[in-house]
Amino acid sequence: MNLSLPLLAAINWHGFFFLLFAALACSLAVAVVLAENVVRMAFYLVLSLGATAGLFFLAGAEFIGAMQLMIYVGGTLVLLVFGVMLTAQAPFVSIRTPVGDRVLAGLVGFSLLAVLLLAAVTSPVWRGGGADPTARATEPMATPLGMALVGVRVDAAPTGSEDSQAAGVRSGYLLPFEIVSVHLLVVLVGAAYLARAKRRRGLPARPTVRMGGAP
Amino acid sequence: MAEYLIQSLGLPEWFAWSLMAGLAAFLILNLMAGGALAFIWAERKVSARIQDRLGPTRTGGKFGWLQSLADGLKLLAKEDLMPEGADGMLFRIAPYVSFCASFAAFIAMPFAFDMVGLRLNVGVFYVVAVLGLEVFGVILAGYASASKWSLFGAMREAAQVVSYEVPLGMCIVVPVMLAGSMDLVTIAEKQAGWFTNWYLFHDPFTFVIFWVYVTCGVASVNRAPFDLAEAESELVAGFHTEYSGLRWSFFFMAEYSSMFLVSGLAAVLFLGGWNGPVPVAELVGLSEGSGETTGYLVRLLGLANLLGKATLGVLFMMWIRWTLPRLRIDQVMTTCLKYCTPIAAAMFAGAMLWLWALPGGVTAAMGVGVPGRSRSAGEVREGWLEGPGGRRAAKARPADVVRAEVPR
Amino acid sequence: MNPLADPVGVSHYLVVGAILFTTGVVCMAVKRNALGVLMGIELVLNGANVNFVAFGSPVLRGEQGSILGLDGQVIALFVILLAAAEAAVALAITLNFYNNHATVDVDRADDLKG
Amino acid sequence: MEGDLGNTLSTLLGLAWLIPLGSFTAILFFGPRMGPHGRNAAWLATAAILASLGLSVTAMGTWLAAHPPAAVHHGDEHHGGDDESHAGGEAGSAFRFTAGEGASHAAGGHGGHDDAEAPPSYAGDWYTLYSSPTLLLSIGWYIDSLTVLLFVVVTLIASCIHIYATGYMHDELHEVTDAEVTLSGGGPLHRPGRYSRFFQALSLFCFSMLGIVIAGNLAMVFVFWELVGICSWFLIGFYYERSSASTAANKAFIVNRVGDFGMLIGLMALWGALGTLHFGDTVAVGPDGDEAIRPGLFSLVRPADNGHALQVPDGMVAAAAAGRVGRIVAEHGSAEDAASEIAARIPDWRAMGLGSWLLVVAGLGIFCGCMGKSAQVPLHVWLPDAMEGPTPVSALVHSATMVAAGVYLTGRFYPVLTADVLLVIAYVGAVTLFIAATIALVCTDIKRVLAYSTVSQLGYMMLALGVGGWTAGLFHLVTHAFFKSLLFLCSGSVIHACHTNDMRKMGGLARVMPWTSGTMLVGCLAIIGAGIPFVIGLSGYYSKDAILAQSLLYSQNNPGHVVLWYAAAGGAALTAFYMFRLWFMTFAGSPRDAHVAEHAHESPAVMTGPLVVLAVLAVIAGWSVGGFGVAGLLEQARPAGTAGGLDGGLLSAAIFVPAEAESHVGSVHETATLTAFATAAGGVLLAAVLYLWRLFDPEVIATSLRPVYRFLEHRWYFDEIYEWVFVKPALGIAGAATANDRGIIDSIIHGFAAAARLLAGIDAWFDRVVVDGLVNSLAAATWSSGMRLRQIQTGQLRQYVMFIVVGTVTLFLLASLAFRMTVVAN
Repeated sequence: MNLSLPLLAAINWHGFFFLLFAALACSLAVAVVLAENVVRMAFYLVLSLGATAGLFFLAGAEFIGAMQLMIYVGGTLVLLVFGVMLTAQAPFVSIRTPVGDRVLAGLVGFSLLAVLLLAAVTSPVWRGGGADPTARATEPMATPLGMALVGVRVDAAPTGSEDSQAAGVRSGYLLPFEIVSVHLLVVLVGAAYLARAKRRRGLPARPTVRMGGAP
Repeated sequence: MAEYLIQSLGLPEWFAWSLMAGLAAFLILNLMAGGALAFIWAERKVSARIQDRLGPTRTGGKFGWLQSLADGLKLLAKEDLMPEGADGMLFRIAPYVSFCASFAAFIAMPFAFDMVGLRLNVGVFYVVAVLGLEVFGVILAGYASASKWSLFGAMREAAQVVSYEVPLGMCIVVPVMLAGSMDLVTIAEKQAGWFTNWYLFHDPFTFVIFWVYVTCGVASVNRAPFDLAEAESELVAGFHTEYSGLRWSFFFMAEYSSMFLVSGLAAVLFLGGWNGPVPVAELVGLSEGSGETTGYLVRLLGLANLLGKATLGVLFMMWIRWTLPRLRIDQVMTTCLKYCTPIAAAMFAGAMLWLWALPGGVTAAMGVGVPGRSRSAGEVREGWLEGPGGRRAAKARPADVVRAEVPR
Repeated sequence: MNPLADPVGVSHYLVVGAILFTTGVVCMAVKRNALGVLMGIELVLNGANVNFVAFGSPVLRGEQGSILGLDGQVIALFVILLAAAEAAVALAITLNFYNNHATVDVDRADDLKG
Repeated sequence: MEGDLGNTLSTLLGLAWLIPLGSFTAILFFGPRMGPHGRNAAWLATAAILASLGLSVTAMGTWLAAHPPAAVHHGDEHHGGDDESHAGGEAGSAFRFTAGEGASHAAGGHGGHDDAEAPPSYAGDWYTLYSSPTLLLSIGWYIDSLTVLLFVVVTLIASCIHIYATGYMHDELHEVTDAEVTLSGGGPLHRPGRYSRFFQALSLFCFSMLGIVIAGNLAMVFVFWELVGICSWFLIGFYYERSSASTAANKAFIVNRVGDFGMLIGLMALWGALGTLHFGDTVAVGPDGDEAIRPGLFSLVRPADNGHALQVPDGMVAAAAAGRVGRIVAEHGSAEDAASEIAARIPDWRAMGLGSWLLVVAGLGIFCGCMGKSAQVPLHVWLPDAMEGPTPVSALVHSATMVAAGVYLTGRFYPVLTADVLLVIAYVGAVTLFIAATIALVCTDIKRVLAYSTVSQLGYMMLALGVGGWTAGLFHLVTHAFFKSLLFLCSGSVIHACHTNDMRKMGGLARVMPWTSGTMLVGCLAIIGAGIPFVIGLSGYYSKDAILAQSLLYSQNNPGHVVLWYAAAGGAALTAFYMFRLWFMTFAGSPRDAHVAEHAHESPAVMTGPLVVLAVLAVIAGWSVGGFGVAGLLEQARPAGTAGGLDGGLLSAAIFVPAEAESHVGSVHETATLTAFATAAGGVLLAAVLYLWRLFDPEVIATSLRPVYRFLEHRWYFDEIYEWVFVKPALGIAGAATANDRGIIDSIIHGFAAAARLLAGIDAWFDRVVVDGLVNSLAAATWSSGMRLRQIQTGQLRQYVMFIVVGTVTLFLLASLAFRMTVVAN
């Protein structure tokens, strides 16, 4: 039997899911801006990030997507928890922003958006390009990524081919990887130090810093 | 299987794919729901036995095996209450968040060779990440229901899960390292053959780290003795104090399905996945690659293996729950940070050294020739790719052709 | 044209990244709650990540393959890590701010006012 | 046997020289803590000087063993010393035996008929401070028999006086009450004793004196010259609380500076012209080991190849002929090839008399220093006042040794002195001895009498040197050292007993203090040169006769200068008179002051012992047994070429200095001896008439000769003349200078200061108003702009975000615009 629906036939599932996730991400981001309640903001943010992770999966970067889910969700979870803890008092749950600021920010934001969109659309090199949805699953991206992180570039052209120089140019990411890991450690220690419970030894509740006003 | 449809029934490609997707989703959903029912009943009986009781006996005739179904009906009929002062939207949406999280985790979960919703080459990582998302719903619930007990429960859950993700990740990295891939299918294939090929028995470190994984898994799905989130003795019912009816049942389904998921993950990572302790199919000379129907038979056998192992894991969790007392929150944290994490790290290093010293594992070290060892993952992949279907053809299709059929 | 049938290219992702980035900026500019500002920062970083991934994606092929190749994904990875680190430090700072000022309103944090 | 006699002697005498320095240092640091009140300091100093004495005597023995002396007046036995001393001469301590290189008889007339051989002498350097062709400064030695002899004399007398002083100064052991000082409160002064300080100064003095004696060059001599000067300043001002003592000390010091100024001139003349200050020749060992003989002053002035005859050295000639030398060098272009012609021309220039005045200036300058030190008129005024010091000091420093240093230096420097200089010396000596003797006639202070007698005896010595009696002068120096120190010690004993210096309060002390009176009688006899003519006599007999004989000979040879002989003879009579006046007034007759008489007592043995020793020496010092005697030793040391006379000075040819040997023979000697005996006897007789038998009352004579008496009493008004000639004008000039400073210069400077202040004020105003105004306005502008810019920095996080975004957008637009334009342009 041959049931042929032209509309469905024209559907490019990849494009469809892209539009779905993109719409989710953008709309939820806008929701983050519009929301008053901090917890809701965080909720929208997490959903938006999840949708972005979906975009990553669509773009074939599964590892990045999973990383996005794990870290961003974890980090934002902590954000949320602290937000709830800090703003448990009624007045802080929602802090109103003056309307003038909103309008101004909106104008500025739209100008920025216009600039960015201009840059994004006008480049012919970036437009179009055939996305092959079925080619994705058979191209493991995690392995070359991991190999690159330990310093080997398997995705580079094999030696002996015409662009072996390019292979030589493309080196691994071992050093940045190490740097980032050390940086993470330092940041954790520093955060623990900053956030540790200080016993107040008579220091003023509002340390005031004077600039230039001193006669 | 989609290829099968396309080839044999001549369905249009897009329809075949949509059909397969819908079918997979349907199966997973029913697995979760049915699994939840079955496990609730099982938990009742197990706890009753452990406490020297009978448990449900009447409903549905013998063994009260319809008890959970009756509960389900009752829950459906119950009224959904929402405390005033609660954040309505979040309150409503929280259970579905949890449920969706564990559901999404099932997408990358292989049940048998090539019997996987979506084969990701970062499957393990994906599953763990999505499991972490489940906690999110719990926290939303705890906050939204505007109740001290709920908020306390949510906070405990947040702290507990976020901190237990660390050792859990370490435990998972070990099989990934041994298999050299994050693809769950590949990991399971690497353990094909006799049970001595299971990573559980690969070397003493993996054996130790398996139990660390069990501990962390139990904690990450906050089952007893780590169920601080719903501590009925201190917090009335923890994060779902204010919930009732269908939303409450969604929480329950999410919890049981994530238990099942963690157990299945343990099975795939350490217990050989769908490869039984004894390679029956190979002994009779069959493999997934061979033939159409026989191949599917072999896969069903693998499915049975995996489900059995996962169920055993869930029962083990129940056993623990009804055996051990609940920990205090500080004890929970101590267990995670002072014991699980260092042990996991040490085992990780040990496994790494072991792999460097004798890559073959214990059996290779003993030089015991085991049938099935010869069958490497490469062949597996080859056989799978050789299998009928347009995948390799699609892959071989040059890119310009693809663009050619793209309307400009 | 049919938006569904339009083959997805890099520029699509760029548009999404731009929107995320802009929303993040606006969020930073609008929110008075320090946590809101942090969320805006996360959004901004995320928008940048979208661009990197798009440029590095092997699927969204332009005429000459992906533009960044693996670099895009690695950079995105590092951005995510740094975002996590930044979140930790920023939260610690917020906590100190809360301890000192008994509020999370960034408009009250004008000690450096000239 | 003792091939390196020079080394032996230099080692012995150097040790003898340095030991007192050690004791001085020890006492300087630990003196007050040496035993109770520093009593042991005295024993330390005494032990030190006794050790020096022992070493000196050893050196003397060594010398005599090496050079057995000849009989006084034929000095041809020197060859005994030649050969042994030739062996010496290793590097480092370079000494040279300058005797008997071919006794070439004197060319050029003078230089006489006698042998012109150099005496045995040893010169060398211990340590060279600075060495260059134009100057050689070093710590060295010049040893001949004179040095050895003076070492023995100085250490011997010093030992006696140390021992004596331990008894004399015992008052200083405890709290001293100085009655001569009245405080402003009226009462006498009470001060702690200065026993150790006294001996500390004595040790330093011994070191310095021996340093003068052993010094190998004039620079070293000058250094120790000043050292003895400062020692005498310490010792004269020992009772510095007494204004008289302090003024006397300052006076001595300042008057000596006058002499030293001349001495400096002489030193400069020698150094500038000759480039060396060494007495003897030294062997300079070059870096390449060759020994270049560096001729000293003596061999420069009296070169051996000239038969040691006096001649103006080449250096002085060249210096005087600087103009001609410059012309010659200009002709030849360079100094090297001009040297030969210059050397060839030098004899002509010398014949023209160039440079002789330089030599005269050098000699006069050095003698000027000797005048100061030896208290020759007109620089004698300090010595009588110097008696303010303790009596042992007067005995040691101001009679025996230091004041004799002038005479010693003149003798040591004798070869360089020309006849003209000698004439000046002779006249100075004559005038000095006469004036001092006349003043001594009327003094009533026992120590002043002795002081003026010292001055007059020094005048004798200078006279002797001046008239060519080298041996006679130094001989008298030695003998005078003995008996004059004896006399001083005796007077000290008397003062110790009577607690007064005034002879008019004394009298009849012979009974109570027999030892003192006896030894003092011996001293008086010695100083007047008593003796049985042609048979034997006390020490003074020989030395004074020699002087008289030489002066007689000189006046015979130079009839124009006969006054010198009269002065010498008259001086002898005066000496006899005042010495016995002193003795009679002190010891003979009956006590004039009962109070003094009853307290009088004989001094302890520690004081009388040295008296006896010195008395014995005063008796025998002049004797000469088989040539072994002071005179013989001195004859050994006679400088080369001075044995013969000196004919004609460099400036005036009319002077003939006769050879000393001639004065010892025949009529001259007998005449001198008899004259001396007669004059001395007359003097003693007159003294006895006036003061022993009292036939006439001296007061009557004094009143009858009132003006003369007054004149003598005021010491020829020297002090007054100086007061009016030097001090008052100096004060006037100083006052004028002060007024000049205060009135003119200060006003000018103040004017400058005021002007500067005015300018500074203007500058300050400019700074304050203009510069600071600019700077401040700049700062104010910066401040205000900063204050305006502050408004932008609101501290509002969200506004900052706005700024960033707007900036980004603007930048992007600008960049794209520029890009477009460039693209369009291309």
